[in-house]
Amino acid sequence: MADTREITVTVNGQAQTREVETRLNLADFLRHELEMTGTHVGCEHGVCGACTVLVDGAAVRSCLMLAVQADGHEVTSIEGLAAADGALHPVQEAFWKNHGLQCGFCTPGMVISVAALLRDNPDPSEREVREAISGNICRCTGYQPIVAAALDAAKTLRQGG
Amino acid sequence: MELKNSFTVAADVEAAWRVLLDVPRIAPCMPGAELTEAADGRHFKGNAKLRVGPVQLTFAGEAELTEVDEVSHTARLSAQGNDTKGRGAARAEVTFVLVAEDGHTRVDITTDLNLTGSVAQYGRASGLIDAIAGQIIADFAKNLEAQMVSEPGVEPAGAATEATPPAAAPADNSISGISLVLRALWAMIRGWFARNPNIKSG
Amino acid sequence: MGVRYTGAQVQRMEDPRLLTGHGQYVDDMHLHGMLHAAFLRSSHAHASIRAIDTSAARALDGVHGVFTQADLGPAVAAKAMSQLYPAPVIKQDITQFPLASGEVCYVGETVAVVVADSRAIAEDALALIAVDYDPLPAIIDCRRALDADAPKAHLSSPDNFVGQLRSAFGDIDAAFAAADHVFSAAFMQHRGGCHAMETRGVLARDDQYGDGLTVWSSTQCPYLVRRALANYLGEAEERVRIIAPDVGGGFGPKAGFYPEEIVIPLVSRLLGRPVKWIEDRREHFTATTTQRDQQWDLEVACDKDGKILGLRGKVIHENGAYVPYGVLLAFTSLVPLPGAYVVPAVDVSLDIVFTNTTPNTPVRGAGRPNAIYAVERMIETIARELGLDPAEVRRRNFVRPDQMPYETGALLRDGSPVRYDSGDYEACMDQALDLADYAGFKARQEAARAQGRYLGIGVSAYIEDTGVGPYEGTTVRIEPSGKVLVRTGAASQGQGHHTMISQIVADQLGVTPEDIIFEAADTGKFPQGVGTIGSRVAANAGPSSHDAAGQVRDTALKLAAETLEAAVEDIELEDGVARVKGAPDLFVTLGDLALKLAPMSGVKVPAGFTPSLEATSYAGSAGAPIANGTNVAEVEVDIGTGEVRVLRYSVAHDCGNMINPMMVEGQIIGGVVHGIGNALFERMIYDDQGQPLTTNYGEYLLPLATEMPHIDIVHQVSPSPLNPLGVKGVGEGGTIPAAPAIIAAIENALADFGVVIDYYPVDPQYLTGLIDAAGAQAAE
Amino acid sequence: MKPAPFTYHDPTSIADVVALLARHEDAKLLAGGQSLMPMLNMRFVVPDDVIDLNGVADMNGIDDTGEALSIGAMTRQCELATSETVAARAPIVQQALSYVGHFQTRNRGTLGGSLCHLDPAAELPTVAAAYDAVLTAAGPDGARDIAFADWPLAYMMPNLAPEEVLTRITLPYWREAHGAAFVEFARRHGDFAIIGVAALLAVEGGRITRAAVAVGGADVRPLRLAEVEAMLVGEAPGEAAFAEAGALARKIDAMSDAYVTAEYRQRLAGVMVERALAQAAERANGEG
Repeated sequence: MADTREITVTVNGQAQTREVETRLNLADFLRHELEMTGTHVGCEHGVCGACTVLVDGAAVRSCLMLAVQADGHEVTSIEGLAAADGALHPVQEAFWKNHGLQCGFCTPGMVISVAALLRDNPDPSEREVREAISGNICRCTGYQPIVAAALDAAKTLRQGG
Repeated sequence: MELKNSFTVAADVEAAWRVLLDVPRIAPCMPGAELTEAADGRHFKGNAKLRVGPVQLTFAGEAELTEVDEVSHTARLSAQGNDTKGRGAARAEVTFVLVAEDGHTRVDITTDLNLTGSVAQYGRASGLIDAIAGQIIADFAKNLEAQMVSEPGVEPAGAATEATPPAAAPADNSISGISLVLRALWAMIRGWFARNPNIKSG
Repeated sequence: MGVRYTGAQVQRMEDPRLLTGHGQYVDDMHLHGMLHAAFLRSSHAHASIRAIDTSAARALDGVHGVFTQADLGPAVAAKAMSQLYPAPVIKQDITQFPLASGEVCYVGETVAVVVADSRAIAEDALALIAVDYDPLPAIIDCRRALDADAPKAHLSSPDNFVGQLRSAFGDIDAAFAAADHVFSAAFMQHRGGCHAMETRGVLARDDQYGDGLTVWSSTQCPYLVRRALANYLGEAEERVRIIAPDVGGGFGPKAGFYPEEIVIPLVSRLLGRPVKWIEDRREHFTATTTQRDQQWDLEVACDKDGKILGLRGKVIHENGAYVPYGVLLAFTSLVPLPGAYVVPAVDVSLDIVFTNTTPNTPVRGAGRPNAIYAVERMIETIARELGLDPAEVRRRNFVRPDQMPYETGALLRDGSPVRYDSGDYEACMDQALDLADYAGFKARQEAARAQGRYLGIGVSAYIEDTGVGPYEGTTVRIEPSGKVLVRTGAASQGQGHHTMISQIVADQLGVTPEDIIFEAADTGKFPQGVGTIGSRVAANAGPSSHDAAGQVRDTALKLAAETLEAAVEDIELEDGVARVKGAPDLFVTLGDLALKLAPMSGVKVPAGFTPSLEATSYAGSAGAPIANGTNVAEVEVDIGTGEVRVLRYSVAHDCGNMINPMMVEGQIIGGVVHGIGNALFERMIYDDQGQPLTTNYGEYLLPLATEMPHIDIVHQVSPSPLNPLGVKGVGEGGTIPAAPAIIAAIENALADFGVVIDYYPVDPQYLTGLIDAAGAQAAE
Repeated sequence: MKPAPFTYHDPTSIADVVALLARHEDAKLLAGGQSLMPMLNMRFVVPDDVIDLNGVADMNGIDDTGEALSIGAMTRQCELATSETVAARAPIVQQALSYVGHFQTRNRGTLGGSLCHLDPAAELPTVAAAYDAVLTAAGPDGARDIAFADWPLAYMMPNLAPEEVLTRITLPYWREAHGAAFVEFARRHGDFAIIGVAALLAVEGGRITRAAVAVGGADVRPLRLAEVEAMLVGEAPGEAAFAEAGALARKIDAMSDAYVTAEYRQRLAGVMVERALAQAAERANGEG
């Protein structure tokens, strides 16, 4: 019989309880158990960064965590970044303004990583931004518009935007 | 990947040939190999372990003496097996040629070993897999020689065993003193005979 | 005419949805009763299959079916896939079976499929399938493929020769006879794979009593998939609906037709359940077509001033194990010759060969980067041998504006001549040189040399044939609500077609992009389509949406004139209404006009009008608009480690009028970074048994944010006369010139060592080898 | 690429871990998961049992014992990277960490996980080698200290018996005023190092009094260059000494793989040792 456990994970502020196979990774838990498909899976070996979510506020690869490891913890996924009324987070707004996305597949991981960066480092240099997103592969944009978006969002956030 | 090994024993070629054809007897010479079935003199079933870092492979399959030429004392053993957990397959053609040299017998072994499947598709470890496999074959030659030597009326002819595994020829290394191949050997022996060797975490 | 959207930096309509996690990619779709599939793939580069035992796999709890080719049903069991692009030049037109039938010819080829309750269980079952392979010799190195003793990629083949293409025009012998100098160069080009962040995926649902077969696929060409799948199944195209939902990047390889796009629909039909298959990243390395190697051997004839008289040579093109996609890739490797230059005589032949590796089809730029790399290498060779400034050699050879439209002598795939429609190549280069401060480089180079650092600068100029026909149609319809429905065949993988086409339609109808309902890439919603390849959408869907919206505009103006009893010339469309110029309160809404042409029972349609305020157009470009540009790369080479860092990258480009400059720049920056990946990082290697060794992203090096330079861009605009919008394509413009610019810069940095590069991607180990060899030579 | 099925255990004490290890023959320990999870997803590693260490008490924390840094095996790499204590007492650890993967992987990756996975190109084992770290393992017969020199047995095979778990890593301080540097050459930021070098130099009266040079990525294990260290002691820190050190380092034992030859690794070892020593020397006399 498959090894399963009942877990409760608070996702974007809402407690979600499911019984899951222990081999299920956190990305697939969000995408297929909760059908919150904003988090994307690009490589399943911890390099592309498309699956990046916040667990207890820390940006992590959700494909490298088992869902059972998130039991009793807080997860923030891309669906939880905008305000309740739908107003975009300053990082989302800046990505839109600076054409920081094209196909949108790396975007959830990219936006979460930039949001985590700016929370911990409100005034990063371009080099610090590029290092922070060096763990998020994008094949479409060539990164330059994303770096511009991150610096733009940093300015907005510093001005209390 | 092709490997060549040879050694000489003080025995007439017929005695050495008898040991060679006794596959159940020489199978244990291969580290990690285990014969489970010997249907007739020619067809055998068994498995062989290959450990590459944290990945423990067990190839289950069969071997066959596909060629036995009494006149030229040439024998060919073809073996192939699949990893029990589906990570790849191994295939080997081992050719033995016994040459009588003034009362002694030189045993030339040519091994053509190929790995396929996911375990063979990891570029960063490809150098290592060759070195480890090369070491296993060199080990097999040494153990085979020991078997032949223990045959009554046969002693070592004093010729050093030349093990010439291909990829990682022992690099000249005046600094750390231990060549890669020797260390791979030390690790292999320690690896095989420790109780269920296993990396504990990662 | 209202607010002008065409030409403005409009923020994209697609973004809010994608930024908040509400994209709809294939793997995001969950259908009731949906099962999951996993494929068993060949672990041998070449082998015959004696037997496949699926009994243990079928017995595993949670498995609903295990299929080999024979299990797919008698109608198709012996049926190989069809040739997508037939061409007489193909001498061995060998395509693969959806699931291998007796012989496998590359690692990754589909052998069997398991369908189960979950992907995890399906993968568990794969390990239980026993395949009795009989390994056969395999040919891996394309340069050895035509040797007499080379292993044959297929049991049935006499040799590995697929066919030969030749681009020959002008009097080549006269050119070489008259030459003051003949220089030669030989080099290998390795282009690398697709590696869109979204791997491929197929979801199929069959409803024989309802709307037939529906297939969601991460494809760039839904209509090509519909035609090929309907053809294979022997069904009417209308009963095979292909939908490309959000697609996470394509870059070429998602433009083909794959075995999984047959097998998944078939097993869904056989099991009576929706079935989803998502390619995982390791599969992507071998199951998705790619571009690997081309070996070029060229000679160039020139006069004493470096003016090119003729170009000749041979190319060996690796096609991989099968020929799924015709010879498109081989063809685009010759068409752009001779590049941006006047070359009176060309004679280059290209041999297409089989190897036991993943089939090769176009990756961003297709063969164009290869052809332009070849031409630019010969320019660099001339400059080096004659001691001329590389920019000067280009200046002396550029096609000049007064020669346009200029026919090079080469032919496009549809047989029409390659004709440079507009552009000032020399002025474009000068803009790039200014942007890069090319003049000031000598000083920068010497200052760095004083600190023991090696800087180098490299130039590359390119042309690109874009907008290949025949069409990409669009329907525009105004609804009674006043909203405008736009439907097109154009399939997007992130290029922003929704925004681009909405800008064009909004300007024609005096509405805002937000008023437009955009539907695309669904064969059930628009009758015919071609696909998104070769930077073609702007030059095809641009004109068709412009034309369709124009027809609707004309009808609306005529109807409004009648309604408002005014002359047609006095009516203007703005803010969603048709009004009499100068009499703002005399107007009728577009919605009301639409209602007049869509009445319910008992109401007449106005005379002279047909129902529904809509139009469909398949207008495109009258030929292939030729985009062009010049890139300048400045690099530093660390001669201790061999590392190359790109310090500065300048682009001057011309793709005619730009509908959305922000999105054009996005395509260029993304394209350049893809080109830098090809020049320095991306390499897929096989061992001599054909086992792929590069199967993860720790070893296949995609360009990351930290290694990329800031890319400065200046636009030149030479409107194309071939379509009313004056647009040309730009999707591949960034990728094409990157490798030649960077490699010229590396050679410039290492001029002291006399390094000549004959392979890319250039990695530090290869460079230190060249540096050490040059050093040793110098020491002798 | 989904893992094969396994039974998951989440013990809360080291004793529980040891008991589980004794009971389950084919088990893997899950620490940060940045190394094991990819191998599980790719089914390279197919254990019957996975023992999660994240809930185990007292395997975490950074203590300054006055003599050494004593670090719990489950301490996250990001915690080490931002710790004031580590910055003050062993800054080379933080330099090395800046090369380790990406901030998302360092948020989960642990010091113990990296030392047990023992990828030949990993940065932290190289630092541990330079420091002559002592690794403490817990097993059925209690704790066992292992000098780092004895830790790597072979390719990705640490000196841990099947029933043992690594619990603590101790980095003994250098008493003498010294400078330290970690440098690495990798193709991209965050990639596996082709060659990484950890160098510590104590300098007094214009002479090198103590040297430690460890090279990672060349061989299956980090290598202490004993001959280079011996040569450096007594020399004046400067280009001449470091050039000679580099030349010696080029004779290091190195392996080849599908991408990088032994010769290139040896050439790089020479270049990187020279650069690491120069940086360490600058820091030794307070310039760097």
